[in-house]
Amino acid sequence: MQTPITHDPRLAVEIAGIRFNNPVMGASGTFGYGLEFAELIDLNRLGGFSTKGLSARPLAGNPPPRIVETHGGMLNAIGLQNVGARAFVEKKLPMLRRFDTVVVANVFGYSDDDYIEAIRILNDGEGIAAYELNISCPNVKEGGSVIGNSPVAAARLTEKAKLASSRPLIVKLSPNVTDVSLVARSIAEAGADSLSLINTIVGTSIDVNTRRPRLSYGTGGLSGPAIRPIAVRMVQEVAAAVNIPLIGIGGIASASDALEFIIAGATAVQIGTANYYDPTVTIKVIEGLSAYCDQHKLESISSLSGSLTLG
Amino acid sequence: MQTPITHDPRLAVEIAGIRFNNPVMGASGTFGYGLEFAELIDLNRLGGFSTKGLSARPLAGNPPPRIVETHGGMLNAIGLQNVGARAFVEKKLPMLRRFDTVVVANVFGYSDDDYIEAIRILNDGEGIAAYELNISCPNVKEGGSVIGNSPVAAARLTEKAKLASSRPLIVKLSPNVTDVSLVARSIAEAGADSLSLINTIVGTSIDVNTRRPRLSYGTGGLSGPAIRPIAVRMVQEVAAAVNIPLIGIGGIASASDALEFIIAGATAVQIGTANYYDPTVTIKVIEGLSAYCDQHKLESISSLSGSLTLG
Amino acid sequence: MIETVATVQSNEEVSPGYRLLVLSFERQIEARAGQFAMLRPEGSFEPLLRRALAVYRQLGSNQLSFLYQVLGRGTETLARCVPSSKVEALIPLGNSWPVYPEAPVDGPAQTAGGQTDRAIVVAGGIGSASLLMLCEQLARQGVETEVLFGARDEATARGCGLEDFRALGVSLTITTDDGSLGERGFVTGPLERLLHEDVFSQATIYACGPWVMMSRVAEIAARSSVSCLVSLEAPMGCGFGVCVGCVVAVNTDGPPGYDSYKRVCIDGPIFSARTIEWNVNPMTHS
Amino acid sequence: MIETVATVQSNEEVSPGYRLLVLSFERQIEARAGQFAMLRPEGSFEPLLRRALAVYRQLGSNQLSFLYQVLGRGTETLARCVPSSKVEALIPLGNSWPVYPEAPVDGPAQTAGGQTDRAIVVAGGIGSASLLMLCEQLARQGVETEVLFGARDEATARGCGLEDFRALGVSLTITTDDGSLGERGFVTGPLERLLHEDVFSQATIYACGPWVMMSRVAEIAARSSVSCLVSLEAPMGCGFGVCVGCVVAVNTDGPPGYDSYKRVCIDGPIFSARTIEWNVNPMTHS
Ligand SMILES: Cc1cc2nc3c(=O)[nH]c(=O)nc-3n(C[C@H](O)[C@H](O)[C@H](O)COP(=O)(O)OP(=O)(O)OC[C@H]3O[C@@H](n4cnc5c(N)ncnc54)[C@H](O)[C@@H]3O)c2cc1C
Ligand SMILES: Cc1cc2nc3c(=O)[nH]c(=O)nc-3n(C[C@H](O)[C@H](O)[C@H](O)COP(=O)(O)OP(=O)(O)OC[C@H]3O[C@@H](n4cnc5c(N)ncnc54)[C@H](O)[C@@H]3O)c2cc1C
Ligand SMILES: Cc1cc2nc3c(=O)[nH]c(=O)nc-3n(C[C@H](O)[C@H](O)[C@H](O)COP(=O)(O)O)c2cc1C
Ligand SMILES: Cc1cc2nc3c(=O)[nH]c(=O)nc-3n(C[C@H](O)[C@H](O)[C@H](O)COP(=O)(O)O)c2cc1C
Ligand code: FES
Ligand code: FES
Repeated sequence: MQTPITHDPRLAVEIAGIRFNNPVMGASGTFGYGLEFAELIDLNRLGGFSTKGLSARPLAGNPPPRIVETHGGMLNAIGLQNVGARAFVEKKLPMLRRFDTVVVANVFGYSDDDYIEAIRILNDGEGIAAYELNISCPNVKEGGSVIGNSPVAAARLTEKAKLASSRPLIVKLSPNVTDVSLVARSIAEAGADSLSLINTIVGTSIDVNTRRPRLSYGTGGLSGPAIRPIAVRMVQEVAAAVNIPLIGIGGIASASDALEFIIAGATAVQIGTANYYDPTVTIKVIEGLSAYCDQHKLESISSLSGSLTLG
Repeated sequence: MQTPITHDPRLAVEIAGIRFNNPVMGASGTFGYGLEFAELIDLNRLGGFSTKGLSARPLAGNPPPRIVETHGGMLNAIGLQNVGARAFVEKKLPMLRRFDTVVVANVFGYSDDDYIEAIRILNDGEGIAAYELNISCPNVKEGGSVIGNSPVAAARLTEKAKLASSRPLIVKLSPNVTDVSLVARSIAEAGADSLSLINTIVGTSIDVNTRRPRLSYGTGGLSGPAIRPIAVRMVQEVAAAVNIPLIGIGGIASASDALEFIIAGATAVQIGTANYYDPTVTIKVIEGLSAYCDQHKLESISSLSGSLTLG
Repeated sequence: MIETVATVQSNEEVSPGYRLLVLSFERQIEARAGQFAMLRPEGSFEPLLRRALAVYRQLGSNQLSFLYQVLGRGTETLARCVPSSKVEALIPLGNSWPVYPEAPVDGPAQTAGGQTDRAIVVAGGIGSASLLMLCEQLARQGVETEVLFGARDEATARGCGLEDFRALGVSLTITTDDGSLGERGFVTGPLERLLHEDVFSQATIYACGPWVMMSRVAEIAARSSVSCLVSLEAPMGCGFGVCVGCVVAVNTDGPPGYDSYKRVCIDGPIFSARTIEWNVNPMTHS
Repeated sequence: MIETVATVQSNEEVSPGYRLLVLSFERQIEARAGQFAMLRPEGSFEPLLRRALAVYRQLGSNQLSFLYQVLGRGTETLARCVPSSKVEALIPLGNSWPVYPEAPVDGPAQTAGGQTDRAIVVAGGIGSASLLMLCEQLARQGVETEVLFGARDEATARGCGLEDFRALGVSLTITTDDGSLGERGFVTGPLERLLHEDVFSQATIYACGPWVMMSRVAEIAARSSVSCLVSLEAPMGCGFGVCVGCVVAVNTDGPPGYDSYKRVCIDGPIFSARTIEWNVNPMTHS
């Protein structure tokens, strides 16, 4: 093991009994299986990360083009290409156990049973702290309607997942709804231990010369700093509707951005798209949070959580 | 009158019997009452514009700060400060009549009756081509729920407005809904002549040093290029759900951006935030559309409307 | 007001965090003291909105300079503009400092028949950027002028153009918060001393600086019933009156209505201090 | 792979729309022929994502050059970088051209016992940018090399580094679409002529250029059962394997599964032409 590094005790946070050295995590789909970043940052310094979405069986994902840049963000339609839950447990997890960082397995499926099957496989994996349920997926057994867009479907899946899971359950909210706090409340009542929000916002980009969408799938998920104001507002709304801990996600690229989410009500944050163009951003944000604590004479970052003063 | 300018006939479009010299308009709240731009562009070259939102009585608007910049956009909580329908008809309209551009009066209220009262006042105004109903407003008589977020409330208001109005009625959709095509369909069935979309997306920005929102109102409306991929996707969805003409709005800053909306299904477009930082953008986009017609040997821009090829 | 593209002549650092941007225009720009421009490097994609900078000085007919503090993303991108690069400018904007005996902006509290013959120019930090041309004009019109120049410390004072104000040869009192230059404390100290001297009873105060400083100056002016003009700062979306975002609350006798708020960009930036509703939380970044 | 900040030495236009960026690094960078970097001007807020540029040439241990076409917003911002400004670089990335007798990337179709002793380098437009170091290496290892250099017209050819390829002193055939330089037509013409000569039966083709060109070259190579390597282009979100956006379809025997797609950034950019699924609509901007 490398020489043990010292963590700033003021940054420690806890979610559903899981202790994080700091509130900064890598977001699912932007941190691979963690190992890809080992060359760039000291994974032991990271609060934690959420794996690429894992399904019961490995998936090929969508045909390219899968990504296109927009102003302040990007659209993606990766189609959840992943090694599958089994290969993650057998090939990736052993190497990840060497690091002192919280590993959250992001799980998805195209029907309730898919999710449960994947969770069962992951239950065998040693070193997974929690599951993060990506419910922004279409349910092919119910006409492809997005589970996360309906409070009923989301609550039903949460209940089943909670039963099947041997670990705390984080449910990741879709932002593509009229009232995110409605969906949040029904999921919290169904037994979720924590909520992470937001996932990407559905968008499209058209090549005006070929008159075709730039993504082969047609639409994609919008992410990056462009969506941050929407994500912060949704964290604020959900914080007022539930009292389980929240993980804020959406366009974070600096310590100040992360603090907006914490002040709005989040306990921890996930950084996604910014990892692509600023591969050490997670470490910079951790250092920025320590500097903020110095500047504001703050004993613990969690005292800031939900400290937004209105009016 | 200035020397008559020649319009590119290929750009002429028609909505609800109203003939536009070209599909490029200024969006409500970003073009004032039109006259403010007379020093910067030749208003006769503009397809048209939608006025600042007009209410039955003049309004003070929200206390400052009212705007804050975000990555690729801005948040605003102006609070609809406006001279009121009466003053617009008596003081602004006479001067606007000198220009050969389509004047659309944007109307809003805080209850159905408010809207109707404003429309009645505007009916006296000569030179208004149509009304654009901003239904992204809270209905104070129904607990402040946003009219545009509910298909029922939106349809009810549309019906009353259609009855009260002596002119074609454009209803402007709120993007803050799970399924925008649902609201669109109910409004179209209630008699709207055209739909314009999208209005701003609710967001917030927090000053992490004062732990207060940067806008005095707390949340604001997000606009600018950052939201364009969401707006284009919504135009595409609504185009598939209704067959009344659409006006595409949301982060347009170039001819290519405008073409994305037209290809997705819009007949005309409105440019908003870009007018602030590129005051002659409307004219550049009109010229860009002509260049596109040259490049693609296109007879008329309207043949492009909804020409998106999928798969 | 025109929309044009200017060429960067120079963009030198005056002191750490403060720079002087010199732009040359294709044609003559008639900018009066106190007016401003909305600037944005050509071809810059972000930040999106233009930034408001006062015209600091007219250097020949087609050249103007802008003194600015590098604060956030917009001034950062301006700071990276190199000579011969281009800057988009919407210029000149807003009203200008009314210098007597020309017509007053909305009539200062002049005593009957008394003509203002003295000027007290109060500069707080980078607020100095909109006051240099005023001082030049006051000197040209032979108005007896006292300049009170406040800054955080010596380096900031230099960054805010102290040398240019010194070169005017008018009476200059400097204050710094930490006393590293001139008097320790704020400009309000020397201002109150001046207003005790009768000779200043007809003076006009011209103030530009942080909101808190200007509200204190307005209070002092009202107490001594001396007319006072302020140049306000506000977040600006457009700079030419259409976004309605840059408003400031003004005292209106009637109930709150359309005219309870005035736009700093077109109704200002210069206002008579009496008309401003000062006891609101400061809306600017300072 | 390291994340570092480089300093711009020069950023000259080679011909309209084409520039040569020379960056100096604080320490030695071991970049092999065909590898690339993800670049972004320091402090640039937009566009957000870095841009992939091949290492064109090693100029001394701490200096590398990049030859690029100014196409969209990212290369536009790179084009505006002035000497002494900084550029963030993630470098070196991807695999490199396998040059025999070193180990092959995944084994070209070598005939039994036969060693490839000849190389045909096929450059299409700015694809030349990832082939210069290869030609230098082939020359150093005494491999008999033919360069086929295709471009739209004479000016584009210059912009794509024709002079540097000429300076290598290897056999060079130039084609331009409009015949303004060398042969009129595409590089595939001279390629087919070469492959008729027996001496090239054991050759290896190294191709980089627009997707359509590479797919034609792959077809020709397969017909003549000559081994062929291609360096592919794809929209890149990260450049180091985590966004899973830069994929290309590869031929797998089994049903479509996890490995039907390979990431150009870490599994490539150089692939054996046989493994690529060519009949898909081109996903790159060209
Ligand atoms: C009429 C007028 C004339 C002026 N003249 C001058 C002049 O001559 N010289 C001069 O120096 N200034 C002048 N100003 C002030 C100048 O316009 C502002 O300082 C400038 O607009 C600030 O822009 P910026 O890009 O530097 O900072 P911004 O990026 O706009 O931010 C300003 C401050 O707020 C913070 N901030 C803003 N938005 C956010 C956000 N979303 N998230 C986090 N932090 C944020 C930044 O960190 C920074 O501290 C003038 C203003 C007006 C209205
Ligand atoms: C491994 C590798 C190595 C490479 N090496 C080189 C090299 O050495 N030299 C070189 O010149 N290139 C090289 N390329 C290609 C280079 O990376 C691309 O040309 C570059 O990324 C394009 O970026 P850009 O900012 O110029 O254009 P972008 O802004 O990315 O756009 C590219 C094109 O697509 C259009 N476009 C893209 N997105 C949109 C949108 N949302 N709306 C409208 N239009 C859009 C643009 O108009 C433009 O025509 C390499 C690529 C790879 C993968
Ligand atoms: C390329 C890409 C792939 C993603 N894959 C997943 C995924 O597999 N599961 C998931 O829950 N979220 C996924 N996300 C969403 C991110 O985790 C995050 O919620 C979203 O991008 C917003 O955060 P950001 O703006 O910081 O990126 C993905 C995002 C991107 C850009
Ligand atoms: C400062 C500001 C004020 C606005 N006022 C109104 C309004 O009064 N009525 C309305 O329907 N839309 C209003 N809008 C919304 C715009 O018309 C437009 O729908 C939205 O900004 C998205 O377009 P854009 O990204 O091009 O700005 C306003 C937008 C801004 C930025
Ligand atoms: S800055 Fe837009 S109205 Fe004043
Ligand atoms: S560019 Fe992100 S995985 Fe290849």
